[in-house]
Amino acid sequence: MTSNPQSIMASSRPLSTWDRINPARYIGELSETRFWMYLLLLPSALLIMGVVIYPTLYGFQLSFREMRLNRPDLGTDWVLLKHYQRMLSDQIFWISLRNTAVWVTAAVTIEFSVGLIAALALNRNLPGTKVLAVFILLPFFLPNVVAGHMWALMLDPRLGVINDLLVKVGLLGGYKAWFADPSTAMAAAIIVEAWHSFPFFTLLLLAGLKGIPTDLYKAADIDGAGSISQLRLITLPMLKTVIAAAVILRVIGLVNSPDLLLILTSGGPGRSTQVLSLYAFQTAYKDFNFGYAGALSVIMFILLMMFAWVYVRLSKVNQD
Amino acid sequence: MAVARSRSKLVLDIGSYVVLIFLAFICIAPIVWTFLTSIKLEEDIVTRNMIYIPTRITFEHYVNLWNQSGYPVLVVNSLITTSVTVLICMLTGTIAAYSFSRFHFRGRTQLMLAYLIVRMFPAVLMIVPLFIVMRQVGLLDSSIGLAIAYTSFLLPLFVWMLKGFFDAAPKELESAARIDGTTRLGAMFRIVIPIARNGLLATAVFVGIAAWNEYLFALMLTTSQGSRTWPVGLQLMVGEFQLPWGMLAAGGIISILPVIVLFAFVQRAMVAGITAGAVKG
Amino acid sequence: MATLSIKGVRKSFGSVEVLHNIDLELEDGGFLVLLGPSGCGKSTLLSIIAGLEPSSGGDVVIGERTVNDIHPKDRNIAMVFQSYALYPTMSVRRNIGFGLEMRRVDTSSREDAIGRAADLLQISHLLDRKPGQLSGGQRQRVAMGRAIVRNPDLFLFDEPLSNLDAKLRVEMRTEIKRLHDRLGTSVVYVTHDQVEAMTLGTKVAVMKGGVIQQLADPQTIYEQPANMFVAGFIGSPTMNFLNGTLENQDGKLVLHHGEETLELSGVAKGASAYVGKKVVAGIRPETFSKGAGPSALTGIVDVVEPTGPDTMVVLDVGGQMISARLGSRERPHPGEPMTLSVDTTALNLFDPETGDRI
Amino acid sequence: MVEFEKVTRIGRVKYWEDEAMNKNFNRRSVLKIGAGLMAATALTPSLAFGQTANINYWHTFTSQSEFAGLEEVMKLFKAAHPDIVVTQENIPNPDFMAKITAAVLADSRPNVTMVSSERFADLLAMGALTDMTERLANWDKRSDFDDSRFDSITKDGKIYGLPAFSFVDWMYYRKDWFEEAGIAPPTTYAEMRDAAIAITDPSKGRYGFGLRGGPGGQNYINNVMEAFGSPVQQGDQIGLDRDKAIEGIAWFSGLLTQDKVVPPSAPNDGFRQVIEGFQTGQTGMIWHHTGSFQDIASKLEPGVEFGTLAMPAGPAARVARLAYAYNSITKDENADASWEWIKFWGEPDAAIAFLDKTGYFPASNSASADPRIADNPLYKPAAETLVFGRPQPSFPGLAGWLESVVLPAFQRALIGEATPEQAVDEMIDGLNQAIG
Repeated sequence: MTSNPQSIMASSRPLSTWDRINPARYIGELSETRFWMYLLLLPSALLIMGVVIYPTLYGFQLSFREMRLNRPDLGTDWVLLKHYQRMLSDQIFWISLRNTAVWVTAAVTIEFSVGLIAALALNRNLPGTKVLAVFILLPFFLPNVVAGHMWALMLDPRLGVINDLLVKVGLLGGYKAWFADPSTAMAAAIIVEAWHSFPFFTLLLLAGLKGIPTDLYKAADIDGAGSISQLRLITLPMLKTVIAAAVILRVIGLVNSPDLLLILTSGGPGRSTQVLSLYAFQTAYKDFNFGYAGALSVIMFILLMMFAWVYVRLSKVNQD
Repeated sequence: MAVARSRSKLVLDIGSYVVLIFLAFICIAPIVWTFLTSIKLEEDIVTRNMIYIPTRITFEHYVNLWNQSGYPVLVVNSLITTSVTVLICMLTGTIAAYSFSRFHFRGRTQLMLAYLIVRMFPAVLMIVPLFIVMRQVGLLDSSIGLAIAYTSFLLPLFVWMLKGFFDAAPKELESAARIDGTTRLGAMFRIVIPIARNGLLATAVFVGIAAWNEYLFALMLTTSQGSRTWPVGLQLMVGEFQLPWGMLAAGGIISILPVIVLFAFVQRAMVAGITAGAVKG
Repeated sequence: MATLSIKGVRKSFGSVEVLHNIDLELEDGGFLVLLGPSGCGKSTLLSIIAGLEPSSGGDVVIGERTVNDIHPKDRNIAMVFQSYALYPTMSVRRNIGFGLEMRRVDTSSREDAIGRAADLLQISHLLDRKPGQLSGGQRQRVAMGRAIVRNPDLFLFDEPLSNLDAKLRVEMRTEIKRLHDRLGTSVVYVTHDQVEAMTLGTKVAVMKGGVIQQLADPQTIYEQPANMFVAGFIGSPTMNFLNGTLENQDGKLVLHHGEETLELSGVAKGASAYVGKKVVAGIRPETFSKGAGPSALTGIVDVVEPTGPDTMVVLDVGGQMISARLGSRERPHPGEPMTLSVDTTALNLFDPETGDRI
Repeated sequence: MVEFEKVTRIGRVKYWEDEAMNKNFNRRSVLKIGAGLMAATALTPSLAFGQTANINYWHTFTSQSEFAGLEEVMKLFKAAHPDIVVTQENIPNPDFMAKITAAVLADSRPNVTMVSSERFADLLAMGALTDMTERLANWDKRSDFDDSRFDSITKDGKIYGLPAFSFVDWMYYRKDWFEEAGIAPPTTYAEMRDAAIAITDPSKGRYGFGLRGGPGGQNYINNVMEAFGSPVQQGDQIGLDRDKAIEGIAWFSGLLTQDKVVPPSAPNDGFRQVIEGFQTGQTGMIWHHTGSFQDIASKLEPGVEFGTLAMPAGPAARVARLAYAYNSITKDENADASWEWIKFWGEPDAAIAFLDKTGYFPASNSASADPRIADNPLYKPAAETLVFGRPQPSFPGLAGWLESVVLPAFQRALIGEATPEQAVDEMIDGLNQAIG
């Protein structure tokens, strides 16, 4: 044994007392068991149960109840589908639904297109574009509140610089009240939203683009595929998963958060920028009708689920 | 052929510059304008003649804002909330992302999808039950409670992003480590997490910025200045009535400063994280 | 230094069984090669030996210990991976010493061990680099250093050479062989390269579809393949399979293939049971020689490939392509007829139904 | 002395509880606590900080002048009550109900809350308010307030708040423009419309009237309907007179759609835009209350460039609101300290100081009779309004209906998306939902 060259190799030391009581050792032992993967998921799953699943279930049951904070006389009884029935004949609900569709479709389309263009341009790694990348990604990292007010200032009908510029350039005859005209209120809000969130797409798509092997493009070059075909045949298919995840996340965000519209228009003028999330917010916290707000939320939830399901099906990204 | 290709490449290069410069301008123009507004006198803002470059410069808006808003307290609150959010995500999300990345167990895909879509129930209504939960556990109107509420939508994002970074680290490394004498736990902490550290950093900062900027939960779940965050403080100050535009602009500039600092920091980490595939060597 | 025995190991993922009842024995100091095409389960088997994957049944015994429930870290094994799996954040020194570090070996003996391993592998000058700064061959050496420094009972190699270019591969193959000779530690080595299997192994297990097709020393595997799969998998160019009917002609066994007749002598005893039936004759290309004889095939020359030491000839024999390795001086021309005689003592017969050797 | 000791100890315990619960440590409050401590130590060293009580005050002030007024009142209060530390928090109107709802649900309310009369019913219904009848009855300055001041904060004989100051509706007009055009200040809606038409000059960017069609405009819309003979509430009766409401909406929205005497931005103009429009010389008349007087006076010269008028009369009624901002106790803890703070707003010193900074009228008789008010001609229209002004309607659901039904419906009429008939029908439907 001693004659073997390996015998002079080091040998291990026995366990000390500290090793025996060291908690990391026990967790380490646990990590070798076959339910380790579930143990790893446990903390986050518990947290999500507490802060997501429970509130969601609570919201569901609320939608079948009478719950009006300023009308304690009505009690909090079960009312079955009353709120849902009311929704059918609620004009505001239908307007909000339509506006939500417009708001989400337009915003996602613009954000995705601009985001993709920016990502493609940045992915060319041209000298000097690193600085531009910082500028381009910046809006996404600003608070909604700040972004909203910045644009409110610039779009102000009296003091807004955009009006002044457009008038000076000659595109506009006089100052325009963007948020007072239903034909421009939604468009203006969408532009602000797109400005704020397109970098989200840029960021994710850029990450996705970096993962595409350059060999594919070389091969396509040799095959004589032009830039457009390369985009269509290589880039977009390779980005499919990233695009799908980004679109779903963004749609959820756009449908569910009323922040920006709350700051810019409060749904006005009239109902022209009223969306479902804003309507639910107002129903809950201005009319104190939590039952009806619950029903609106459930509908939004179902619509989103349906969207995600159809979308995942259509884009065939569900295979892991 | 070669000439044609290099010509089209040139066209694309020029096009890229044009697009990027244009977009960069669009992106920072509002910020620059806000800054210019913040250093104008109020009467140069509320005027019928647009003043582009301020001739008279003042910093009184910043001073007033500082005195009136309780900015330091709000920022400290925001910092605490953000840090706790990031901490919770790191503690629970890192191991979850690791599990999703490393193990193929039954129901994994469904569970991952579930993590992604849990956010589909509108935040607007989750606030009330969250309120009740938070009150029951005594975390209402506290930075920790708010941070926990944030995890409801940031944790899934964190897990998904980080899983991508973990995926980029080869699985064989853990096998090697386990044979070298670590447990799976040790392999995770000694080998995989250090490899994915850029990704971890990028993800953490991403989540941190989102927490820093959040508005709706912060508005509804905090009731006192003890835990109110900066965006809410700013919005409440603006309110319906007139916070002078100059102060509002100053508030905007002040509130994006920390974000820009963090962002400059994360910019590099993110690029490094994005190219994490390079660690495969 | 230990023996390895695997008894009835099974593995399934869900309803898919990837390993069926595997039995293996490896003597102390032996070199076992698991050989097979990708997807045959050889890597899974290696993972089970390492403890990285739990088996669905059966026992793995290393030395005297049944290690089924023992963690990889406690099995006292070392492993070299196809991708080398070097820790990218650590220096070469720390990479090599990591296993010792985990076992709480004190610094000075660790340094000694690292130094010796590095000397042995001639990588002492690389110790302070990061893996990212090394070439493929250097990484390979570091990976081996990491394995040997630990003085394990068993080395596991998972296709360690497949990421290297051809020249380096041959060099490292020799290196591994030298190391094994020197250290004398038992080795389990996974590869799909039959040359590696033949040159390195004291024992080769050819696997397919989660089943060991044959477990034997390389010579036996080559000369007496257990079935057509093994026969076809081993050897390059691959063995010729000639379909025919076995007949008893004047007390001698002959094989009819179309108009050709091969006289068989020295063929397996069991062959007589197949008289009158269809069989497949497996003929290695190098058992051909030019010229007529009692067992000869005539065909039209299709392709001629001079390789230097040999000339490979593809012959069209009644529609079936037969490749033959002939001396370097043979230069037939495509299109001309040619007759080759066969050394029937090296010929194997297979049952066309089961593929097993007769 | 024994009694005092006990109070002290309770005060101390409460102080620490508050601290732990609310963590009210903004820099200002820390400074204040510090200052309070020092003062207390200087005066009565043996009783160091045991006396300090913390109270939290929620209000809806946000304009600069209002802030200045609040600061002034707080300064005076601190001098008078060094033992009570007031932490003010501004909750802007659009978020107010959401925040207070959340606070009530979560049981983390402020000690004192400013309650405007249209919110009283909702807040009472959700149990946010404390009965203050007894405290008021025992207050020596109670006689300073007319009984009618409490109408909007009384339910079933119980009083839930004390008026801090008044919202007296009136209007501002560009005196210089009117003189230039040679027209008299309007006293009726018809005259107002004519005047608006006369001074509107799009080439100069001048419009006659700054209509508030954005946030906060709902109350004026309701006032116009009432002025045309369709009050939303008459005693226990709640409802709209459809035809008269339509007339009102047609007239009011017509200012933009027909007469074009209103800036086109009106459907989105809130307080800020309306005031800025007037300050920058875009509009010639605006409706508001006295509270914005100082803000406007900071840009235009009072009595020269702009003047004040009582609200004009509609065809059926002259509607100008006399409303009060009440302060109410919303938490049992430190109720005594809260009551001190609430009482303080009713004292002439605080009321006049606040008026000075803002223009808001005091609610107490003695303060209104102060020569600083009575002798100022610009305040005369406000004094007139005190005679004919009427209180806000008040019933649960009113605020929500006004904000989320009346305002958008009216906006739809303004932008031509709905006829006045359709807008009023929407309002009626919404009202039925709200009270149903």
